[in-house]
Amino acid sequence: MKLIIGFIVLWPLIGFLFNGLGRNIWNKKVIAYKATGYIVMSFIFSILTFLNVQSKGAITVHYFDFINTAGFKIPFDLKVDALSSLFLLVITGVGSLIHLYSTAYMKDEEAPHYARYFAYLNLFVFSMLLLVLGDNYVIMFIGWEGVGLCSYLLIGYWFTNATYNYAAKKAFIMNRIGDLGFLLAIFWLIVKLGTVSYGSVLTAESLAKLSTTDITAITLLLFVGAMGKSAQIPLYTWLPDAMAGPTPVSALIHAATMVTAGIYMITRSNILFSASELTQHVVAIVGISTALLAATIAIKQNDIKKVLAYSTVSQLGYMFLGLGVGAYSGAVFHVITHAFFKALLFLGAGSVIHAMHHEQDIRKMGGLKSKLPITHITFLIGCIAIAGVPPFSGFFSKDEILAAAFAKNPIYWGLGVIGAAMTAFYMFRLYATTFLGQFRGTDEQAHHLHESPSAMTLPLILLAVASAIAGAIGIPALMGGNHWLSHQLVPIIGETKEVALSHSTEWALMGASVGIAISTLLIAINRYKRQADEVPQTALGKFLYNKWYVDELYNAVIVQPLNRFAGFLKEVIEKNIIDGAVNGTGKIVQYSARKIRLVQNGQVGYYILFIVLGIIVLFLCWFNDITITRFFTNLIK
Amino acid sequence: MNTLEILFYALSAFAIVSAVMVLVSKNPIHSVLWLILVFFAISGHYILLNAQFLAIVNIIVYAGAIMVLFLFVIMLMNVKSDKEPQKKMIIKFIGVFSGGSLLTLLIALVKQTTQLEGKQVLMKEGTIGLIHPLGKALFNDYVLPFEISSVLFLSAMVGAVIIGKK
Amino acid sequence: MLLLSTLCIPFIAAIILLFVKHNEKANYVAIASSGVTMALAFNIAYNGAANFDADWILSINARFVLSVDGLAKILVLLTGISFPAILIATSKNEIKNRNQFLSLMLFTQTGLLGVFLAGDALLFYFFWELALIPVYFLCSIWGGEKRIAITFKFFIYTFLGSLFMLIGIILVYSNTPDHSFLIESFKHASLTNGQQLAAFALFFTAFAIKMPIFPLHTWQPDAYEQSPTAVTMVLSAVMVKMGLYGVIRWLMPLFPAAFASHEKFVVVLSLIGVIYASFIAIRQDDVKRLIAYSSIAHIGLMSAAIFTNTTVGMQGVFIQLFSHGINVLGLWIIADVIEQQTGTRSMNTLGGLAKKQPTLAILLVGFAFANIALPLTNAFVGEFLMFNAIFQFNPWMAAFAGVSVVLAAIYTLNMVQKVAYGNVSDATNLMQAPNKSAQFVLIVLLSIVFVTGVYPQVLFNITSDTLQQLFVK
Amino acid sequence: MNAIIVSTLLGVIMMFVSWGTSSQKLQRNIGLVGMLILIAANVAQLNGWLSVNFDTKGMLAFNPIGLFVNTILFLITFIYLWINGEELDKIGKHTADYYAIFFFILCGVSILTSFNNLLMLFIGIEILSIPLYILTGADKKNLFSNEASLKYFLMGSFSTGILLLGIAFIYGATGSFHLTMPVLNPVNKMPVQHFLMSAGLLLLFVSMNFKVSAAPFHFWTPDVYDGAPTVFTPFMATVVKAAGFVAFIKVFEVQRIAIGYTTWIIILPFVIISTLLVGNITAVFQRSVKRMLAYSSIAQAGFMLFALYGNSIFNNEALILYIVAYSLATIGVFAVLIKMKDYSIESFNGLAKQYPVLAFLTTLFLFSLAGIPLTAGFFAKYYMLNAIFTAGAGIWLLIIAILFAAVSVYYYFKVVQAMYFVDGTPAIHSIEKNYERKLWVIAIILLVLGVFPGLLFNYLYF
Amino acid sequence: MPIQYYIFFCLTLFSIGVVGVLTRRNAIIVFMCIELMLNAVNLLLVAFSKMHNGTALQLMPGSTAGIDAQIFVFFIMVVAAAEVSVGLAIIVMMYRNTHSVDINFLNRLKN
Repeated sequence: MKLIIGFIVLWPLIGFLFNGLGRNIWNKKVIAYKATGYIVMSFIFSILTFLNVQSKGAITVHYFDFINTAGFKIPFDLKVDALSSLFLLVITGVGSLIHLYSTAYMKDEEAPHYARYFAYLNLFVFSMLLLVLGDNYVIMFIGWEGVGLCSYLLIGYWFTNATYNYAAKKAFIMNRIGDLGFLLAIFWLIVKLGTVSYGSVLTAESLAKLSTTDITAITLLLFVGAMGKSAQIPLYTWLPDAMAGPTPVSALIHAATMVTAGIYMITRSNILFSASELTQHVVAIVGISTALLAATIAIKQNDIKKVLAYSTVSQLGYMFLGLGVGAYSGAVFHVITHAFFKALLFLGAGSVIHAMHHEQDIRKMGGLKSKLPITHITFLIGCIAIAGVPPFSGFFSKDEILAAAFAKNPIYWGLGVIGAAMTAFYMFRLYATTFLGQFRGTDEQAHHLHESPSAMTLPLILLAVASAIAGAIGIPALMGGNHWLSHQLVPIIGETKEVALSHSTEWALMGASVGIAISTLLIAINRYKRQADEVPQTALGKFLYNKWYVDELYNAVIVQPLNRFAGFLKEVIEKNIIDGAVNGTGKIVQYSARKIRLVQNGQVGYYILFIVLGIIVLFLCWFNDITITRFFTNLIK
Repeated sequence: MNTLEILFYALSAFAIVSAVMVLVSKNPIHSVLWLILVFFAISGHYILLNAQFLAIVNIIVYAGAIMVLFLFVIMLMNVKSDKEPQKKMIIKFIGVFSGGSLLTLLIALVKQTTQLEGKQVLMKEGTIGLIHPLGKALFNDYVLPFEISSVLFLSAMVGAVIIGKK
Repeated sequence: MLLLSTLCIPFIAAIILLFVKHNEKANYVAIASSGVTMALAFNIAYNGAANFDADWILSINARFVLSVDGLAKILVLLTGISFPAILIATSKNEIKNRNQFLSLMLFTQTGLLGVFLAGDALLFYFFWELALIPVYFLCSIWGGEKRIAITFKFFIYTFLGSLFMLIGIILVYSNTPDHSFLIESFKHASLTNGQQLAAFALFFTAFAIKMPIFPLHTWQPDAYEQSPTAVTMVLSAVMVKMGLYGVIRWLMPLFPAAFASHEKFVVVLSLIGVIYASFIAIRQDDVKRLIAYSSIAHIGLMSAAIFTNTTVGMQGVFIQLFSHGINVLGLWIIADVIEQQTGTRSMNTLGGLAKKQPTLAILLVGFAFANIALPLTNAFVGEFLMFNAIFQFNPWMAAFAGVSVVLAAIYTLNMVQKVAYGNVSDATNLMQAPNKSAQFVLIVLLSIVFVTGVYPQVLFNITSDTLQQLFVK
Repeated sequence: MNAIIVSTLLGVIMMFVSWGTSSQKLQRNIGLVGMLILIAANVAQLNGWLSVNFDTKGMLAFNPIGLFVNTILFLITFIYLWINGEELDKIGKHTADYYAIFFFILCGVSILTSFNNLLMLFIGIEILSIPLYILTGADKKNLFSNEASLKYFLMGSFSTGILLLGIAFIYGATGSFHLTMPVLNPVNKMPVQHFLMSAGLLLLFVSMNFKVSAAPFHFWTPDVYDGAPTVFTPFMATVVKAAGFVAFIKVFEVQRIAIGYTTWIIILPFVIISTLLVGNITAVFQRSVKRMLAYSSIAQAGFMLFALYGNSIFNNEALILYIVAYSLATIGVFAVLIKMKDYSIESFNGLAKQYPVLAFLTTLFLFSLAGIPLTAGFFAKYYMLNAIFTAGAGIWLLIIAILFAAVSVYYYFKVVQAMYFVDGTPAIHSIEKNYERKLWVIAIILLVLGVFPGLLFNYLYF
Repeated sequence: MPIQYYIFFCLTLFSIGVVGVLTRRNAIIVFMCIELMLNAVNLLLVAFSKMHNGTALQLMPGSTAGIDAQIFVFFIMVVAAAEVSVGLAIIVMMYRNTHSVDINFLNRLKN
């Protein structure tokens, strides 16, 4: 077992080294096969592990001591339990599909860069696996920063483009801010508990050791980390920009896996979070407000990937809402389903973009329904799934979260439903403008329009199926299902408290949300199936179109002032004050030199006069023996 | 007030006056002559103190040899009295002032010296000033310095040669 | 004996070099000697070495004592590794009178090794200065256009600092029971509180200037910028460690009371320096200055960690002493290759390195991320432990210092972006065939970065024993 | 005793050599041989092999330290003459006479290292000074030389006046010229407060300060060192000054308590600090290396004055080491300087290119003056600081000292920079290998003492 | 005759000498003033010698205490003579070159 688990992590690493070092050696075929093959391998191993966990329960394996010194040690342990094994499947599964997809999508790149791309991708999978498999927060943190690195590298994959690099940098730095919080939380744990292994931290007795302030602080700091990684307010702005990366990357990293790391981390440490009322409220509020904010923005975006990006942010908001209201299983459920349908949507978008020769503006599309049948169908399924229309997967997961939210506080539910409605609206706005109506692009684009190769469509189909049926793993008791997932997660999150709602209310809520969702999506369809919407004129429209001017705000309030501050330090403090003091001393010496030497004026008369005066001074010194010497002796003694 | 005291005061006054004259007289030659008078006065003091040997030597060496040497040199360069420029008044004043303050300091200090209270100087008695004991002392205890001072003269001689030779 | 030979080999080689006029031969001699030194250094680090003890100056009872503890081992190892690396990496550079250059370099190495090995205060001071003087000449002769004034400032600054230390040595020496300079008898010196405070201040001034700690740092960026890069490497990879070494080996054990009473002061000072330097680094356009300021920030963090006076922090520092040396060395070598080939250090005129020389760009990215302490690089281990220590010391300070983590990311990525990415600029276009020897060194260093980053125990094992001794109170 | 007699005899002999032979080379060699004889004679007495002794009636008292200093100073003089021999000939036609004068001066030196009576102090100082007036003025056609010698003479004799007044006061107080222990108050073991005595000692202090050119009595130094023929300056700045210091210490190591300890620890730091200040600060601005060295010699004197701070074996060690380090380095630097066409710093530009060895040697000498490790100068300074600290000086004094040491680095290194880092053609006369070899001797001594300063004292103890 | 009187008198002469040195510009006069100082000291020494001699005689008749001061004076005269010879030689040399003995013109060496 130890080996298998080890190799789940190692395969992608091998792939990374293989492609990274051999980037000038192998031809694209080899690269593609190897890269995908390694991920598939670790997918297979993951399945084995999963089954093993199913049968035998959680496993922790120790490899070596990462840090073992000065009385505290951080072992390099990996742990597979229900939660991580699920994530394993998602990561490696979706991962391998996306690798497959990429082989075709990236085929225009020349070999070395092709290799680089897959190397990054493999490295990402490696770090992600480390993140979910680590048995303590430090290993998690290693993966945590690792994925950040890979997302940086992949967003900036086309490195000659300055804006892409800027986006990459932005992503990394914002993640870093979050990571700082995470790091501080880890230190706090170390100081209080002396260990960071889940096994010893996430237990009742260690919980007892911590005061409420400790718990609140730790959880909040952890949440800051999650904010960064999972693009929550206020650290969400990097994710839309991250769409600069190749589309498969957006699908894998910025939709399916990396961005859900925050959810994984919080679910992992749910004991802590449940113990702090305050934090839960914060999480919930941040989550829901992110969901709404992103949704409103998504309504007015015209870049196909931007829309998806904001919808991702919004969906992540839902997950955090779920976490905030204690519906951990719901959150995880949504993670899984979202992984499927959002990956699907991105890949679909990718296929569209591929067909449109890297045209991303939906206003120049339209009527692709006939040209790209498979893409169209799968995309539609994705949209329905995300819109939360039964019986597609999105419905179940979202509904579970909403139900829990209602139980916690109806306002959450209300907002959630509004968000759901907007989701349905912008998704179908996107769908309609892209696939319905007639084609609005240039003729030669129209001439080249064609369905993508099978390497791209196959993942689409598989993911479509998955996002259609994935709901099955969490059919609520209400519908006669026995929520398999929540039973799965019992060892992690304990028995889900029975949602204290009568069935009738549940049905009512469900109906309401579904009804609203469907009606809005219909509105969206017939509003946009004819024409795309123009550059907005209304104030509100502009406001949304410009993403609430958040980037501008950050720039004005944070970036510029800091920049100016740095400039002030460099130009004024450093140059004039600190260095000035040093040089000033030298100047003083030279000045006094110029003055003192004038005493030596060449006149014997003066010299002798000075001698006489010197004698007088000495005598005076000695006369005032009594007075002066007291002073000096005190000085010397 | 016996004759000794009278002599003492007279000589002192005379010495001081002529010393001052050395400073104030414009013409260098006059200064030399005044200085010679000072030396005479001092020799007079020596005689008062019954140090005849020193008195004679003082007359011979200083008033005789040294001062004549000065005189020669001055005449040799015949520095005109009117030619000699004066220092600025302020400088002079500072000079006088600092000299005066030095004097006051020293005097104040001597006044404070308790050990000197009532110490008398032996006038016109005592034999130590005479040639006989001096000679004894010089060639017994002080023979080494006496010899070594010859080195001084030798070096001075060499020096004079080096400097003086064209 | 081993220690003595470690000291002598570079010294003798330096003297020989003065008479080897031929450039290539000179290179071989220098590299060979530094290679042997490295081998010995490894031997010392992992097998230890017996003390060397001989009479030196009887009249004041100063002895020629060489000894190693874990700390010294780490630094000797660093010195041993960095010198061949530097010499090989810069072996292609255009240097007039190469043999004199190399010989001075090796003299510097002698001085550095001496500082780390000396077990006698006077000897320590002696080598302390000896390490400085060759650097003065190296910088002033082979440096940039403003070299003379800048190097002179650097020299006077550090020289004055070390003179303070000299007074401190006199102060302690005259209070030692057996009037000797041995570190043991220094530890047992009977000092009144006032004296201890004074001595602490005197020693600390010297070390603080050397490290340097804000606000005594202004000599450093200029010196780094103006000196030939090979020397800059020595300065920032090894020489700044002298200050930290001094603090741990001499300041801490000698004046525990004064040390304890000044922890907060120094920690705060250092952390201010960290943030300050990071901010300034953001605004730098010159690659060398940027690295210089980032190095100031890192050093500041280390000194802060030392003064938290915690085992964890100290362990972190031990690791970081080594790691920072390796990382900054890598960065300098890259900067040097770029400057050599493009003739400029201004980041705005660079760009597109990844297209022109992919390998170098990859190495640059690697070291850049090591510089910002990404996990699984060596720096992470050290910084993790050090931040941990600062957090134990005072959470708020840790949070404050943590800002530097973000700032480091900002300026380092700025550099990477401007140098490596974007379209190929005219300057970058001038780059010819990649500098193989430099790349070889870089690859070796990078592998060290990752090996020690993934399995830091290799370094922990060296220092663990010293750590215990340091904290048996 | 040997030294005094032999040096006198040699002096006399040299006076007549110039009649015997007109070949300057021969005269020079006779002089050098004479030096060797002198050294041998002194060493003979130091080791008690052979010494002419008769009752000096307490005028002189010979102790190992004094004789040892004698030896050192003679050796330094020998090296000085050995290196500067040719240059000496260039000043007038009086080689033999110069040697005679040197021997007379050395006679004065050996008196000053062994006097036990203020009369001998007086005579010794005069024997030391009067020939120097002459040497300063030896370059007769050179107005600077003349001016220097006249200034030196006037101020020198003025300070003699002060010295004599001081001696008179002391005599008035004690009734004797011998350096006896001052009368102690039986109660508190402190000397009885005797104002006349103290005043006398103060005046003595002043004139001794004048001789060792300590501020504010230093004014003659820069002008005289600058104006005097370059070949003589190092001798004045080293041997003579060193002798002055030895005499200074001999007087005050016993008598200082008679001034009153508290007074002492006011006036001495006052003098020391002002000396360091004037010397170092003023040297910073000089363009002429010769004049810069003159000021630096004032600064070094300030450092040597520390030896008076306390009286312990450390002080003597420190002073001896300092004398050796400082004298040799100064002689070395001047030996290079004398080869320069003009003495401006610019004339050193690019010396390292043309004469690498010479440049290296000069650097070494300057390092020693600046007190950089590996040279004797470092240990000289170290011993000095250590000595005064043991003598109970406050740290503040040490800090002031090192601050000025740092300043001194500033101006010494200006020359180094000129030689190494500034391009240009040095304004220097051609140097033959032999000359460099001679300088190597100094350099090696400095280096050896810079690593093993103990060698110097082992002679004293073992 | 009390010793103070002699001391005061000698000090006065001495100070006059000092003042002369400070106020006159003619090198020779300056030198003469210095000689004046020396003479003042001589007289002071003799006075002291007689003082000590006086006190000694009261204890033990025929004592020659204080004689050394007079010897000292003798030596001072000797030295003074030597000094004068050299000094005047220097002054003459100076005069040869500059045709002046004005010390205010001795300012080629300065700063």
